[in-house]
Amino acid sequence: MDALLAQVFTGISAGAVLLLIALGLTLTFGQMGVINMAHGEFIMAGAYTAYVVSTIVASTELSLLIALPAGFVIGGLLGLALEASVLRWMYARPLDTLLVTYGVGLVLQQVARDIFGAPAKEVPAPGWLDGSIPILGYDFPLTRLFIIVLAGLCVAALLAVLRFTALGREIRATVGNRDLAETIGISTRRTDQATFFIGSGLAGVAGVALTLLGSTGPNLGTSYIVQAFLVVVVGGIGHLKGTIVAALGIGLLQAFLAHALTGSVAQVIVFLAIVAFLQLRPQGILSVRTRSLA
Amino acid sequence: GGAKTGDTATSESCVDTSGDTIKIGFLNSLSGTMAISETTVFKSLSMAAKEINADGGVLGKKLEIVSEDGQSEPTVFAEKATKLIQDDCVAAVFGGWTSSSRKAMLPVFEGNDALLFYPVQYEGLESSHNIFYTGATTNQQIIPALDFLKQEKKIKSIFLVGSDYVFPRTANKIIKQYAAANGIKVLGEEYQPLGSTDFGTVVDKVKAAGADAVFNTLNGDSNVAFFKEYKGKGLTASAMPVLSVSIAEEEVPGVGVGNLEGQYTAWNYYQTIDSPTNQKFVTDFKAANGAKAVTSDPMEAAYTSLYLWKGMVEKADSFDVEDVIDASDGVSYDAPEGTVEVDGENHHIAKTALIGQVNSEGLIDTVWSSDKPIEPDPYLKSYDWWKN
Amino acid sequence: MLKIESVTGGYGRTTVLHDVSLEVPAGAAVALMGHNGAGKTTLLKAAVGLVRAKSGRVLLDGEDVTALRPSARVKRGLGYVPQGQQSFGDMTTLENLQLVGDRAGISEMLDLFPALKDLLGRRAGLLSGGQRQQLSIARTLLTRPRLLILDEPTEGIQPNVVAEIERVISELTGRGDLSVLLVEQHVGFALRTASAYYILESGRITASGEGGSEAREHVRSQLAV
Amino acid sequence: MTLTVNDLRVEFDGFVAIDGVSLTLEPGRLHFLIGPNGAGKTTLVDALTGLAKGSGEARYRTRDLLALASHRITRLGVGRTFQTATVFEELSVLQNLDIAAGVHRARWRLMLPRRGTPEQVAEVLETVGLTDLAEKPAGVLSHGQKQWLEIGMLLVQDSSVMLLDEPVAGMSAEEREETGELLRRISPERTVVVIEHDMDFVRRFADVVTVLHAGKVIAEGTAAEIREDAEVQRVYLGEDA
Amino acid sequence: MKKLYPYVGWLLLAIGLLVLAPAVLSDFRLGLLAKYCCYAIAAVGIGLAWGRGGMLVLGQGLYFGIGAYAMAMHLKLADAGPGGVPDFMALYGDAAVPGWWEPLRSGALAVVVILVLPALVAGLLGLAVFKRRIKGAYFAILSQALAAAFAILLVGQVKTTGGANGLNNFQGFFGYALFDPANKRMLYFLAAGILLVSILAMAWLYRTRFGELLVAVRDGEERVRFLGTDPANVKLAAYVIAAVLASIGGALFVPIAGIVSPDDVGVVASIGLLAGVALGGRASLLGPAVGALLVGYAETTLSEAFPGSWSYFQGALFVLVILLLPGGLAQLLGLVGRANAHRGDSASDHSPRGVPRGKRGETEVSRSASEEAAAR
Ligand SMILES: Nc1ncnc2c1ncn2[C@@H]1O[C@H](COP(=O)(O)OP(=O)(O)OP(=O)(O)O)[C@@H](O)[C@H]1O
Ligand SMILES: Nc1ncnc2c1ncn2[C@@H]1O[C@H](COP(=O)(O)OP(=O)(O)OP(=O)(O)O)[C@@H](O)[C@H]1O
Ligand SMILES: [Mg+2]
Ligand SMILES: [Mg+2]
Repeated sequence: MDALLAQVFTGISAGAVLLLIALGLTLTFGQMGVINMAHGEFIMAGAYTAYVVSTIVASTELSLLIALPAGFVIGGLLGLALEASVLRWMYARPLDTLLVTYGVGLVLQQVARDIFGAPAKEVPAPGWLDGSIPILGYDFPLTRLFIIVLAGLCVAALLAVLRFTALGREIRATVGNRDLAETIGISTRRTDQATFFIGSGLAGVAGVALTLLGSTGPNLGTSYIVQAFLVVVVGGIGHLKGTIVAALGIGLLQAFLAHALTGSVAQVIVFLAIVAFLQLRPQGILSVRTRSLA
Repeated sequence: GGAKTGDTATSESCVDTSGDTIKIGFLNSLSGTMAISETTVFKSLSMAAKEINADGGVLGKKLEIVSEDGQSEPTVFAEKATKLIQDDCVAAVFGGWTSSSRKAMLPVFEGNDALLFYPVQYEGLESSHNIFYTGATTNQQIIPALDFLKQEKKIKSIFLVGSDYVFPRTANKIIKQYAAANGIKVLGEEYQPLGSTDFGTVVDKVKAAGADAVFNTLNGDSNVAFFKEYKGKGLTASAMPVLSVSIAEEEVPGVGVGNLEGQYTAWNYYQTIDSPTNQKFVTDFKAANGAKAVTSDPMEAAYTSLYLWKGMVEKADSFDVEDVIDASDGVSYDAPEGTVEVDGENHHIAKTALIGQVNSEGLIDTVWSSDKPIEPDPYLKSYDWWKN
Repeated sequence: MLKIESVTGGYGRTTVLHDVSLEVPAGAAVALMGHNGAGKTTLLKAAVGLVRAKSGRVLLDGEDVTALRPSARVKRGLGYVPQGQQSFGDMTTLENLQLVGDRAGISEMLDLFPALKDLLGRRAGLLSGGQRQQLSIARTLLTRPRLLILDEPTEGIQPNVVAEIERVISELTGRGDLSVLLVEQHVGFALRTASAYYILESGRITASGEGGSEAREHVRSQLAV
Repeated sequence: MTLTVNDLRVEFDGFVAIDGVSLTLEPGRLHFLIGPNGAGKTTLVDALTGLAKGSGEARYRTRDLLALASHRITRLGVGRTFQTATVFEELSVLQNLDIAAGVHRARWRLMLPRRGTPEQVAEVLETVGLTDLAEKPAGVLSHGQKQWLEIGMLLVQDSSVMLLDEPVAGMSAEEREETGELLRRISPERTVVVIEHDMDFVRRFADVVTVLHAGKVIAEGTAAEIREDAEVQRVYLGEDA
Repeated sequence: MKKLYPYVGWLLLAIGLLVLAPAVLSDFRLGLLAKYCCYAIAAVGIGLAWGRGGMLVLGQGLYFGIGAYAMAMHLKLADAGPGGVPDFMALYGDAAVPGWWEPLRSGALAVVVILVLPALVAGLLGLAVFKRRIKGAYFAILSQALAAAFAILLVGQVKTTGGANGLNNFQGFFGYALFDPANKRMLYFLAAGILLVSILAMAWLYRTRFGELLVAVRDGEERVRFLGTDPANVKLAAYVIAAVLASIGGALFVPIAGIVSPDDVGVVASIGLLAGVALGGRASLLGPAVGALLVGYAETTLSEAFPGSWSYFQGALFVLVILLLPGGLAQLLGLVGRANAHRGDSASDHSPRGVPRGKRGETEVSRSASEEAAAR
């Protein structure tokens, strides 16, 4: 029983992590169609931000709370820079962005290596996240609990922005048909920048959160990027709710399999399961029909 | 139509010994996942080279370093090794870290009859004519560690956690046979993909199993995730100690002193060793790489390897690979870890096993040591419980 | 209101417009006619800013907007209904309207295009051609433009709605608070709504004149092949 | 060959776009399909060409089109054009037509290169007046030119059933005239169905007119009859028509 | 003249590879060039699937790996001799050859596997994916995931695939000793020859109606249905060909590089294969091959010149080429218009959401179209 419970909890927290890393992609990839391989490096940047903050701010208790917004800004600015310098020229050919951003990712990794050195850095977790609390007789690490909550907040915030500001609509309009959007008075440039700032900012936040679980090194991003995209794809590109479901689903699946089999076999099966899943729902969990050809 | 299989290799070495310098190659991963560890090895190698050049070089020839990046990929290691040997004509190559990098280079060095010095503890069961292993083999690290757990910790059960590649699997194969022979129960054996950072399930299992100790052969980043999860789930060094064989001084900060304090490691060298040679080694290294820099076993082994090669060459009074190999037996060096001696048979070196415990500054204190240097026994011939 | 001064332009290396000049006086409706491929759409795009003018100027209310992005021009009171029933296919009809209009404006438009009322919740991509065209016009009118640029607005729209659109445009222009530049194959519609017309042949203005019935013949003769 | 549609229904999650339409489309006459925006005209064509799922039956040459995949339907000889012209933007006009002509080639011929311009393609180029644009990528065509190309692609396919969705939209009066004449010329040995809103055009060329409204057939007959139909005037033509 | 253009290029390439290179390069360098040729063969396939077919094949490492491992397993068994057990299995495994290895003892069968297995896998996968109309980003991410899964799987099977170590230490290649430089040269000519042949094959394919149809599918997949062709089959054919070429490249890679490891088949490796194609010009005939050769060369020389920091250059390469030269070097030479370059996206339904093509950045797309027209 409690073995099962353990798997459910681990699954959920794993799902929360996936959600956190994929959330930004639902904007930049899901909404704008940019296959941003540097997303992983934005996450890494967030993690390093947390590290830098922890070295500046004396109190470990506070540094995390300061790091979160800081990470958002850093990630956002990186995204903004990327958009303004490269991506803005490439909206007509979304698939190409994959290679460009992959290149950017490589550079960012090396930059991190040169600035912070190859060895991983440690970001001390605040005292109030030490230990665990028992839930139904299973002690749940506070760090993981924190991440679940954080993921929840980010989703809520994002939903709020998309729903209650014009931005949400303008993003979709801009992506849907740039020229048309321009001709009804939407400044597509600003929309693109805003979208990318938020999307990349969320990556930064994810990075900060990840320091609670893993190491902070130049390769931090690469280990997450593939999964992150899978989550978005399974969720149905451009559908936030789908992404949430997908993240949790994959998290749980992973947890249960990992319990039964070795980690690597579990991962393989998860991948294959996803491929199989897309057979059933080629457009992801939430799919939309269009009448248009092509 | 070239040679058919079965004919024997006949490759001409192109090493140039005419000048007043002699080329040697350093081959470490300066990029990719393994850069984390291997850059430090590169630094200590460079330091050794500087020192040697400072007092006259080898056989009066200054060392000229050719450095290549292994990029953490076996295939690249093989390519670069070939380049160093065939294109740069180096007299010997120093480097490699992962088993895969070594396995990838092995045929290259044998095929070209060249020299490799490999500085990292590994899974044993190997001894190549063209490779010198200056890190520990299993009977100098794994087995002493088990002895320690059995004799000092009096453990009755153990849980095995490792990354999913050759070293952990071979190590655990040995551990399981040792355990069987010594009445220790193995309560679990878990492998995670290299670089995996998701240890929720694994730690749940560890906790559920409730073994007396955990034997950890995880590699690199995975350790960080593992220990954070371990602490998060309320497991402690006192209640359920973890003995790690791949966490050295430079990894400790990354994992976090807080997460590691009190946990055990098994090596043949620690920065805290207090001997004049080591103090010099440490101070020189800090001088060269900043006060924050730490020294660790693989770095020391690499540093030592360069001096051992120097010793062999001078004993042979030649840079020729075969001469050097012939002269290798018995060559010894007063290393930071203590005096080491080359075994001409299996090309490993005798080392003293040290069990350490992570202290509050993130350094590692020796808590137990084999009374004398242990003769290398890569194939565990001398252990009757071992059957491959 | 709109002044196009000897604009030359096109797409990439192909020049479509050759030294075209045209004026839409405030409160006037001007029709632009020509064969397929003559360059009508291109000219409109140049006026809107979707096609860059290689030379020449585009003036809105006397202000030179040649360098401005379309969105900037729209903010200065320009409204554009492109050819080909374009809309934001992934968004519902309502969302399409909300992009530019407030509640009041939207309900106003729905009275003008009642067909849209039952379609508010449906994704525009799923609308029928004519429905999409109506949506497109409604969306543009919502921006309350002072200059309305229409590219074959009646295409694919059922006759009685066409009549309705015609009525609205004449009314707005009549009130003098709207100027119109209209591309229309439907000569009758064009001349009834427009007070002046230009004829474009392979990128050049070949004729122009006042609207009205006698114009019809002139236009026909001009366009006849 | 006659195409008989029997009690066709098309439903999109809840919304009924085609609500029990029965039609007999015979060769040899120009059949027009008119009706208010959203009446279901395009959907009807979509259903007949496998683009929209429909229930009921559409018999053609002993086959039920509703059960076939789009490309099979085409190979059966039922071709269509699209309301918003869709052509292969980066292939030349010639290539566009040549590919359309592919229906008549054996599969293995795909492995051979195209030599020059197949004569039926050349003819069609003339017919639709795109000869001198033949080498241009279709993407650069103007709206009307694309419409022509669409028709051309249908012509080279030489389908025995042609469903044209507002083919003359965006064409000038003269061009409409030509298109009409063209349709007249090809209709005798074919079943030609044209969707159109331009009543002048309908009056000029329609042999039979079917009026669709809210997914139902509300009238059928000659253009003149239709014009007098009160219902049609109310929902479609408007009083002044 | 224009029609001949590519063939002139091919001739130059042939002379360079078969005459010049062997004359001027050291054994070691020639060995490297042979390795690049293997990548180039895979690249040629990618050119077809991605450049012409618009399928961004992010997971070609999978097929490269199938070929490579099949060959490696055969070489291992051949070294071990009849009934023998490969060295690493004796070491880590249960000293017994698993059943699914056995068929590869026979050289003939090994070759068959190398050619047929990827075709089967690609065929089944493609059938499933294309019939279900999975395209664009979905397809790209999916194929990438498969490559990732494949690599992880290999790493996990230490006993039967050597795990992270991969397979290496081969003595012979179909009876020829691999340490012998003469034989290595022979291998080089084999690789270069196959590369040149596969390019010729592409030249033919591009001129056939299939080649045109493929582009049509890319530009308007759904539209093609109404011209009487099921686009899925067209894409499938292209995808399978690409897979087989990748597999051949992988198979040759093994004796040449003397090793294959999961790193050579994973996500990074797969993207690496794309790099050359992008550089050379994905839609052009020679572009992918030449690009792959150049990238390989650049990678080696840069990493030798600046150990540790060559990833700066690799990154920069991706960014600059894709950004400034969507058509790759071929574009510089005016072999293809920018339009061709765009085609990569065109087919892929242009955006995850399937926005009608041409509308997103219409002027953008069509402009390029016109430029191509001008280029003709
Ligand atoms: N994106 C483009 N790139 C290159 N040339 C183009 C492009 N769009 C149109 N053209 C060319 O410019 C000329 C004029 O096109 P335009 O669309 O302005 O014609 P039009 O007058 O609007 O025709 P229609 O009445 O059919 O809409 C045509 O010959 C067309 O081939
Ligand atoms: N996939 C779909 N999902 C939901 N509703 C749809 C879908 N396709 C069409 N509709 C609706 O079905 C009705 C019929 O559409 P259709 O395109 O057939 O009309 P039409 O007669 O062609 O109109 P028009 O003359 O404007 O082209 C419209 O109300 C349209 O919104
Ligand atoms: Mg036009
Ligand atoms: Mg319609």
